[in-house]
Amino acid sequence: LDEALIFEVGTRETTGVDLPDVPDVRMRLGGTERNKPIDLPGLAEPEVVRHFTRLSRMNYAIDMGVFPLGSCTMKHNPRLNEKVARLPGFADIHPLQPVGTVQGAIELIDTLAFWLKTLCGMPEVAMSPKAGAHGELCGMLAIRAAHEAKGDARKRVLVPESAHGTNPATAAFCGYDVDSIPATPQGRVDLAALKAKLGPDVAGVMITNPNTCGLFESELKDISDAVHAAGGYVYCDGANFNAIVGKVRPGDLGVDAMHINLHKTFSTPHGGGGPGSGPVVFSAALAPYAPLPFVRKGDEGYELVEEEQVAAGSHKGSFGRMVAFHGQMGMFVRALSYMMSHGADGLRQVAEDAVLNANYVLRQLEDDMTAPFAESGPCMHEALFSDEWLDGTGITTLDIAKAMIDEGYHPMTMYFPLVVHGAMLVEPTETESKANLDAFIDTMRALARAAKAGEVERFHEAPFYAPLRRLDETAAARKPKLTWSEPEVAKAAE
Amino acid sequence: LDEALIFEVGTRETTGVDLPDVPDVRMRLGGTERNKPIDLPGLAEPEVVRHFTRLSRMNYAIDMGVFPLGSCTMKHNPRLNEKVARLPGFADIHPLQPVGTVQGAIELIDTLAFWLKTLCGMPEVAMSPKAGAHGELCGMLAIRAAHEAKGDARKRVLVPESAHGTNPATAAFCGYDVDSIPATPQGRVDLAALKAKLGPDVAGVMITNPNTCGLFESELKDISDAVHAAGGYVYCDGANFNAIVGKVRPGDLGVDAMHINLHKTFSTPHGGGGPGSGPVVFSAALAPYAPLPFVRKGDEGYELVEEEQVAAGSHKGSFGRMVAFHGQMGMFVRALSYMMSHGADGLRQVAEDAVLNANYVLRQLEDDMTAPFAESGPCMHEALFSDEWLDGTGITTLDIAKAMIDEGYHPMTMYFPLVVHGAMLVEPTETESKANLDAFIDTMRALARAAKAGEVERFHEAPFYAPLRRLDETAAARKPKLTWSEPEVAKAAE
Amino acid sequence: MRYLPLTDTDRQQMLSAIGAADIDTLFADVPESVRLDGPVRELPPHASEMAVERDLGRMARKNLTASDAPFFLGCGAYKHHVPASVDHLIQRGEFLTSYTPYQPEIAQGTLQYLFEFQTQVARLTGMDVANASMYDGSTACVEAIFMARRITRRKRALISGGVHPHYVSVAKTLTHFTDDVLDVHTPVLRPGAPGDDLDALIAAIDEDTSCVVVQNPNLFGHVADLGALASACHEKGALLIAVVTEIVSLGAVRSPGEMGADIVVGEGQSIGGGLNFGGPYLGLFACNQKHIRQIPGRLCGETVDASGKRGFVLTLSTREQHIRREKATSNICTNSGLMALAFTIHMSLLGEAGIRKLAALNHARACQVADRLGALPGVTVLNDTFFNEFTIRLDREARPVIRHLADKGVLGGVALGRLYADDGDIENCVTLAVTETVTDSDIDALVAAYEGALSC
Amino acid sequence: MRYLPLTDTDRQQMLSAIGAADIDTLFADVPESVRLDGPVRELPPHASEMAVERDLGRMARKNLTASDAPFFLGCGAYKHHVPASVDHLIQRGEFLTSYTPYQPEIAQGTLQYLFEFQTQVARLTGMDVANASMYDGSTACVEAIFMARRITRRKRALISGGVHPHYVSVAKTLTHFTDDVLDVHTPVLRPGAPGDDLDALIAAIDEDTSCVVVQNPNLFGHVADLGALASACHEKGALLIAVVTEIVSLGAVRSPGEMGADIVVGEGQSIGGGLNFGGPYLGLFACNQKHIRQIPGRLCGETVDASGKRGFVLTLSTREQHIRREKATSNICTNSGLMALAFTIHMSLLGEAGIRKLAALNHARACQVADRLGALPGVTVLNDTFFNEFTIRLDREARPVIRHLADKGVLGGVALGRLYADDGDIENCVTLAVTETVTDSDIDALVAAYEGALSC
Repeated sequence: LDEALIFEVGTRETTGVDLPDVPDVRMRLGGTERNKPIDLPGLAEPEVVRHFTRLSRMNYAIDMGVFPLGSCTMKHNPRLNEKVARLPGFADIHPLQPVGTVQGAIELIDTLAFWLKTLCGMPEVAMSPKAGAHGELCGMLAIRAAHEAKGDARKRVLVPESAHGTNPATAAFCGYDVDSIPATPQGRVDLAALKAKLGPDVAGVMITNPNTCGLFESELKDISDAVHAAGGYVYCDGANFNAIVGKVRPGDLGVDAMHINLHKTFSTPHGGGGPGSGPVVFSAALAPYAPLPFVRKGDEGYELVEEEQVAAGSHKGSFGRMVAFHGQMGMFVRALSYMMSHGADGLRQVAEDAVLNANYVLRQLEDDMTAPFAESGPCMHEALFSDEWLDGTGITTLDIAKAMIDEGYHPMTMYFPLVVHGAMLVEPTETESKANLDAFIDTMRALARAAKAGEVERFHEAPFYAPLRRLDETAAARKPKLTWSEPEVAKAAE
Repeated sequence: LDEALIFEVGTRETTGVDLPDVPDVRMRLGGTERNKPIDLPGLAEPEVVRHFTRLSRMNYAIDMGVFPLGSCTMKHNPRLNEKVARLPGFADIHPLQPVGTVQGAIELIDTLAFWLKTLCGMPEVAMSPKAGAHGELCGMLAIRAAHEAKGDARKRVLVPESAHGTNPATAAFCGYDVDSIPATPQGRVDLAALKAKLGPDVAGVMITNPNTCGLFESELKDISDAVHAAGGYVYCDGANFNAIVGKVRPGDLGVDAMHINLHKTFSTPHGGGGPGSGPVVFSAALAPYAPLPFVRKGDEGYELVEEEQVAAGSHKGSFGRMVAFHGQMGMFVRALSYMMSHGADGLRQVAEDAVLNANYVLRQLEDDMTAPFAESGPCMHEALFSDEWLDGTGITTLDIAKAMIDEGYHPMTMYFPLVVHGAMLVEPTETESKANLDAFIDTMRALARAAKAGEVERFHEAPFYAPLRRLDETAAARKPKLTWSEPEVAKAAE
Repeated sequence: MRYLPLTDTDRQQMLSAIGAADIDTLFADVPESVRLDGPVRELPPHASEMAVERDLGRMARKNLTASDAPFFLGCGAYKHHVPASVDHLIQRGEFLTSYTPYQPEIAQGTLQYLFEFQTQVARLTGMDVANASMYDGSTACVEAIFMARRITRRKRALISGGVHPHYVSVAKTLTHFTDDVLDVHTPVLRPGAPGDDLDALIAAIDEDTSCVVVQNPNLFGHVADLGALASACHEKGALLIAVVTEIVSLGAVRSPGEMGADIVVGEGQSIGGGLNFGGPYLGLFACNQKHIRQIPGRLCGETVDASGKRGFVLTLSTREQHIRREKATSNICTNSGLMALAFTIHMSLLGEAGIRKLAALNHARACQVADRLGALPGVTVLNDTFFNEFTIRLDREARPVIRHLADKGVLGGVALGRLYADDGDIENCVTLAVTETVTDSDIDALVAAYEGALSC
Repeated sequence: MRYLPLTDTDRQQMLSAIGAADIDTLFADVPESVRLDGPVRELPPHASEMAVERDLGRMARKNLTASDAPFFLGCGAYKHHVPASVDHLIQRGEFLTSYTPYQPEIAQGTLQYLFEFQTQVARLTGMDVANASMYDGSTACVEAIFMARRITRRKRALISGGVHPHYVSVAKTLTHFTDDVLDVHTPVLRPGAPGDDLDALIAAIDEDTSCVVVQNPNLFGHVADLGALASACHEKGALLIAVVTEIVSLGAVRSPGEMGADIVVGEGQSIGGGLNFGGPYLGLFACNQKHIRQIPGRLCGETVDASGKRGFVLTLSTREQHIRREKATSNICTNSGLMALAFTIHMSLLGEAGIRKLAALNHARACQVADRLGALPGVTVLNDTFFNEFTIRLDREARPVIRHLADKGVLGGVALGRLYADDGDIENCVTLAVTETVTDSDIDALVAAYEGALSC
C-alpha cells in the first residue's frame, strides 16, 4: 500500500498541537511580519502517528535482522542508552548555561574522554567533531596547524587507494594535494611505495586500520616511524576500530590522530543516516593544536576552555572551533553507557567476537564466492569478496545485493573498496549469534549456486518482496525533483 | 517469514541480563531449594529485541489504520499519556508506602474521581475495578449489598437480550437468576415487557446505554422510574459512554451504578487485550455500599480508607475489597491526562464527532448493506448492519470480515449483538478523519458490490494478504495445545 | 483539539450528507430535559500538552519514589530492575494499540507472545498449562477457589493465615453471595516460621473441603515445603492452590508444581512490571492439563492456517462469557495483555541462567539485611527461612516507626498494622523485602534509620 | 555480556570450523609487541544495567535542568515544547536502527520523510529546495560560504557582526587553510537595533565579494528586512546567505527567500529537538533550484520503481565524497537523519496553523518579558524590534549577575561575555529568549531575581 505525502493529505487549517491563547501585546516585529502563507500542511495527531508508523514499516533496520553492511558496523543499539540519553539532566540543559549548573554534564564528557584516551593509548582527545568525516577534518586541521606552527608549509598528503572517499575529500578540503599509495597484492599498504613517496613536502599520511579490505595493517608501526622520520604525521581513519578495541592501542602504533565513530564502535544508533559523532584522539605531538572547546579540571570543579579562556591565554595553540557548542552530547551519553556496560573485558570481547564472526563468514563462503585476500591471513571484522565468481553469469554485485533483500537481509556494502572489482564487503559485527550467521551463510551459498546455475531473472529483477521494486536512480538525477509541488492538474482546477 | 518461538532458539546458558555477583552468605531457604532446571530459554538482548519487534509487525493496530471494532471504541492513544504514566512519581511508588509519601498519587486518584463523578452527575465512584466486567461485578455487588442491608433478598435481574455477555455472566456470578427482556422491533428495550416483569423479587436491571444496537435508550428515565418504584436498582453498562460523554449525565437518567471503561471512552491503550480499568459511579442510594479502598480528604492531606479504617468505624457499609491495592493507577494517569487534554469542551466534542462519524458511515452504506435499525432514528457512535444483504450470495459476515483484512482494515465486530442476524457492528470513533471514512466507505461499497456480483473466492479464501491465511480454530479447540513442548523427534534424538 | 481530525468544514459536509440540520439532530433520542446545553461547567476547558504535563508533573513530584529512597517494601508488590528494552518494546504501537486478538490472521504478534507467556508460566510454576493472564494475583486467587469448587463440587475452601490479607479480603467479598464457604485461618507469628500453619491446615481438611489455599513464600516471607500438605489434600480429594506473590522466588525455590499443587496462582508484577502504586499488575494462573476446560480467562492455543502453517488462536472460548453468557466459567473478559508481554520479554532476556542468578542475588541480599537488622537492639527477626522477604518484631508499635523512617527518607518496610487492622501482636511487626536493586549504602541507611528510630 | 550472543561453545565451534587454534590466531597480524594481553587495566569491568543507570543518573542529577528553573537562554539553542508523539515515533526501531538509505527498496520510510523534510524546509525558508540536513547550523553556514565561492568563483565573504560568534569561529577555522577570505564585522550594539550593520555591509560589497552572511533574527534578537541588502548583493553579483538560528521565527517573520536570500542556512533544533547541551542538532540548508548541483550534503529525490510506482532515492550523489573523492563539494558523509525526522514529525503536527500560533505566542511572551525587565532600574532593553529574543544592558558586568541568578535557581539569559571574550561594552549585556514554555510565574521569578541582583 502506498503512503501519501503529508502534503497530499494535510490541510492548512488542521493542527495536531494545542497551544495556549496568545496574549494581546504591542507587537515588535518592525515590519517584517509574514504576509503570505507558508503553505505547510497540518494533520491531527492520530494521522501523524499513523503516517510515520506506516513509513517506518517500509524500512529495514538492525532491530529486524542481520545488517551486514561492511565498514558501517551495524550492531545492536541497546535501549538502555536511549533511556539514559533522555535523562533530563543530560537532555534538558542548555549549552550556554553557567558552568556551575552543568558540572555533571561536563563530568560525563570528561569521563568519556578518559575512556577514549585510555583505549587508544593517546594523551588527548577532541570531543566536538560531529561525525567521522568531521573528525577526519579535525585531525587533518591539527596536522596542518602543527606544520604551520613550525613554519613548515607542506603540501602533500598520502592516501592509500583503498581509503574511504572522505579521506581524500578531507585532505583536499584542507588544501592538500592528495597522492595515492598503491596496495600490495595482499591488500595492504605498499610500505616500499609509501617510503618512496615520503619527502619534505609530505604533511602526513591517512591510513585506515584495519583497512577497508578487512585487513590489519601489520606494518603500521613501520609506516609511522618512516613518516615521523620524514617530518610528517600519521592520521588513522578509525572507522574500523571495532575490530581492535581492547586488543591493541593505536597510540602504540605511532598514530598521531584518529577519529572514532561513536556510532560504529560504540553503538550510538545510525538513525537513518545520522547524527554521528567523531571524537579525535591525539598524540602528544598534535595535542597542543586540538580544537575548542576543552574540558579542564579546576579547583572549583570542571571548567570549559572556550574562546574566552583562549583569549586569556589558555590553550593558545588550538586551531579553533569546529562547531557551535560542545559536540554531540546525546551521543556521548549513549556511547559512555555502552562502554560502561561492556567494561574493559567486554570491549575486548567485542573485538574478538566481531573478528571471529567475520572470519567464520569468510571461511564458510570462500569456496562459493571469491575472497581475493583469503591468503593474506585472517580478516578483521569484515569479510571482503570480489565479483570474480560471477564472471560469465551476467549477474552483478548489485543484483546479488538486491536478491539478498528478497531473502530478508539488508545487502552488504557494494562496490567498495574500489581496489577490488565488484566488491562485496560483509561485516556481521559481534552482536550476531552463530545461528544467525549460519542462516546467512546458507542463504548466500544458495544465492551463489543459483547465480552460477543461471537463474538470472531471480537476480536481474530483484527485489520482488520489498515495499518497492528496483528504483530508477538515473531518472532521479537527470531531472531532480527534491521537493513536492502540487500536480499541475490540481493547480489548474483551483 | 515465520518467527520461531523463543523455546526453539534460546538456550539455558544464554542470558540477556547482566547482574552483579552474588554475595556469599549462609542461605536460608530451609530445604526448598530448586533442584531441577526450570527449562527456560534465554536470549541475548539483540535477539530479544528482534524477536519481539518482528512479532509486533504481525499485528494490526490503531497506529496503523482504521480499527472499526464496534463496542470496543478503538480510538487514538496519545503518547503524552504514556509519557506521564511513566513519571517516576506515579510509576515508581509502592501501594503500601506510608500515605504521607504518596499524597500526589492519591490526589491524582481523587482528581480523576471528581472528573468521573462530574461527567456522570453521580455522587460517588469506586476506582478499584480492574476492567469493565470487574466494574459490572462491583456494581451488582453493591446492588446486592444494598438489598441485603434492607433484609430484602431479591433473586432476579432483568437483562436485555442485546446485552454484552458479561452482563448475564456477572449477574449469575452474584447469585442472581437472569431474566431476559426482549427488544422492540426498533432495537430498544421493550418498556412494557420490562414493566411486566418487574416485581418484588427483581433486584434490578442491567441496561446498556447507548445500547449494543448503537441506539440511545430514549426511555431509560422511564425504565429507571419503574424499577425504582418496584424497589430495584438500575445498573447501566457504560461501555458506550463515548457516545454521550458531555452530552447527557447518566445520573440524570436515574442510573444507580455504571462502570466506565477507561480504555474505551478515555483512551487508555487496549494493549492487545488489557490491562483495562473499570471505575464505577454510584447514585446516593448505592454509595454507602461501595467497595474499599476509598480516598478521603482529611486535615493533614489525603487519606486512604482501607480495612483498618473500616474496622475503626469508617465506611461501615462497604461490601469489601475487590482487588489488592488501589486499582489500575497506570490507567488512571493516562485517563486523567486524556480528560484534561480534552477538557469539558473537548469531551463533548468527542461524543459529537463519534456520533457524527457513525451516522455518516451508516447513511453512506445503508443502500449497499442492510441497516436493520436505520429507521429507528440516528445511531449513536456505532453503525449496525445485518447480513440480510448477503442472502443468496453464499458469503457470510465472517467472509466479509476476512476480506476487509485484505483491504488493509481491521474487521468490524462480527456476530454481535445477537439480536441481529450475522451482525456487523462498525464503530469508527471520533479520531478518524473524513478522508479515512470516505476511503473506508468506498472499500465497503466495493466489497458489497463484489459480494453481490458473486466473486465468492475473494471472500471464502480471504485473507490473502495477511501474515497468515485463515486459521483453524476448531482444530485448536479439539486438541488444545496451550504450551510449547519439544517435538518428539528432537527429544528422541537426545 | 489535537486528537480530533474533523474540521468544521468536514462536520458541515457530513451533516448535510446525512441530511441532518445540526449535530443535536443526531442526539434527538436523548430527551431534551436531560440533554446538556454546553460543556459541563464544573470542569476546565481543553489544555495543551505542556499544561497537562505541568499539572500532572506537579502531582507526581509530591510522591517519594522508590528510587529516591532506600527502599524495602514488599508484601505483594516488588521493586525489581526492568531492562530498558522491555519498556521500549511494549510501547511499539503494534502491541500497545492493538485489541484482543479476535482476528488471528492480523494478531499473530499478540497470540505468539501469549503462547510463549503461557509456556514460561507453566514451566516456572511447574504446571502443565497456564492461561493468558488475569487482572492480578488477588483476583486470580479467588478464581482458583471457584474453579476448585467446580472441579470438586465441594464448597469449603481452607485459607492459610499466611495468605496476603488483601487476597483474603477479595475472596471474602466475591464469595459473599455465592455458595462458597471460606475457612480463613488467623495468622500465627510463630517464631522461626511466621504464618506457617501447614499442620493446622492438614488437620482441618475434611470431605467437604474443595481446596486449601496457601501462599509460598507467605506474607511474612516464610518459605516451606508444601509436599505434605499436597498429599493430605489429595488424600481427601481436595485441591491444593498455591499462591506466589513474588514470582522471582521460583528461580531459587522448588516450584509449587513440584511440591504437588493442583492450581498455582500468582502475581507476575516482579517480572517486567513496575510498582505503579498497585496496578496494572499481572495475574498468573496455571494448572494441570486435565482441568483445562475449567480454567477461567483467556487461553491461546496452537493451530494451523489454511496453507498448513503454524499459527495461534484464542481457544476454548466456549468457557467464556461472550459465548456462554450466564453459564460462563467467569465473567472475566480482559486479561493483562501488555503486562504479560512485558513479563515474556523480561523472562526471555533472563532465561534460565538469569532468573536463577536474579533469585540467588535477591536471597543473598535479604540474608545480609536480616543479619544486620537482627543485630540491632529492639529488633527480632522472626524468620528462620525466607526468600527475599522476612518479618521483624520491634519493641514498640511499628507504624509510627515506619512513618518516622519515611520522614527521614527511608522506606523501611511494610508495618503489618497497615494490613491487619485489629491484631495486637502483629502491630509491632514489619515485613521487609530486599531485591537486587538494593545497594550497600541503602542497607547502611536502613540500619542507621532503624537504630535511630528505636533508640529514642 | 548481555549484548553478545556468542556462547563459549559457539566460539569453540567456530574457531575449529575455521581452523584456528584460539582467538589470538585471528589477531596474528597485530604485532605481538603491541598486542594487549588482557583487558585494559585502567578501566572497570562490565556493569549491569542497574549500575550504569545509577552512575549516569548520578551525573545527570548534578545539572540544573531547563525545566527545573525559570529558563530564558537562547543564542542559538532554544527550549520549546516537543509533543510526546515525536519522541515516541523517532524511537521506532525501523527508524532509529536503520542506516543511510543506500538501498532504497528497503528504506522508503527514511527516504519519504527526507523528501517531506526537504519540502517543509524549502517552504519555511521561502526557497526552492533544501538538502536532507547537515550536522548543525554552524557547519551549514560555512558550507554555504564555500558554495558561494564555487558559484561566484570569488573568495571574499562579508560576515555581519550579528552572526552567532560560534558560527563565525567555525567559519574562521574552516577557511583558515582554504583560499577563502573572511571579512567579519565587529558587532555594534546600536540602541534600538543591536547588531544591525546592514548599511555597513551594503557599503562593503565589492566585485570580489562572493557572499554576504547575515543572521535574522540576529544574535542579539534584532529582526530586520533584508530586502535592500539582497538587492545590493545581486547588483554586485554576490550571493546573500541568510542564517536563521531560531527557525520558529519563520512562523511570524517573512522568510529570507521572500526577502531575496540566495542561500538560507539554519539551526532546526527548535522544531522536534531538545536542548541536549548543544548536540545533536539539525543543520538546515536551502537554496534556489539553479544551484542544486553545488549543494553540499545529501539530497533525496523523487523517482519511480520498475513497476512505475512513485518512490524516493538519494540523488545527485556525483557531488559527494564517496563518488568524487577529493573533488567532492564537501567531505560530509552524514546528515542529522533522526533530528530531521523529529523536525518533520513536529512540523507535520504543527502545520501552518500551529507554527504561526506558536510563533505568535513566542513573540507575545517575549514582548511581555521585555516590558517587565525594561521597567527595572539598572536595565535597558536595547531592541526596538525582535522575535522571541532580545538584549538588555545592565548597569554592571553581566556574568556575575547571571551566575548569581543561577545560584537562586533562575537561568536568566546568556551573558554576552560568555560569547565575546574581549569586548568592554558587551560584557554588561545579556540576551534573553522567551518561548511558549515560559509561565507567568517564571516571569515573576525572573523579574524578582534581576531586581534582587541589581539592587545589591
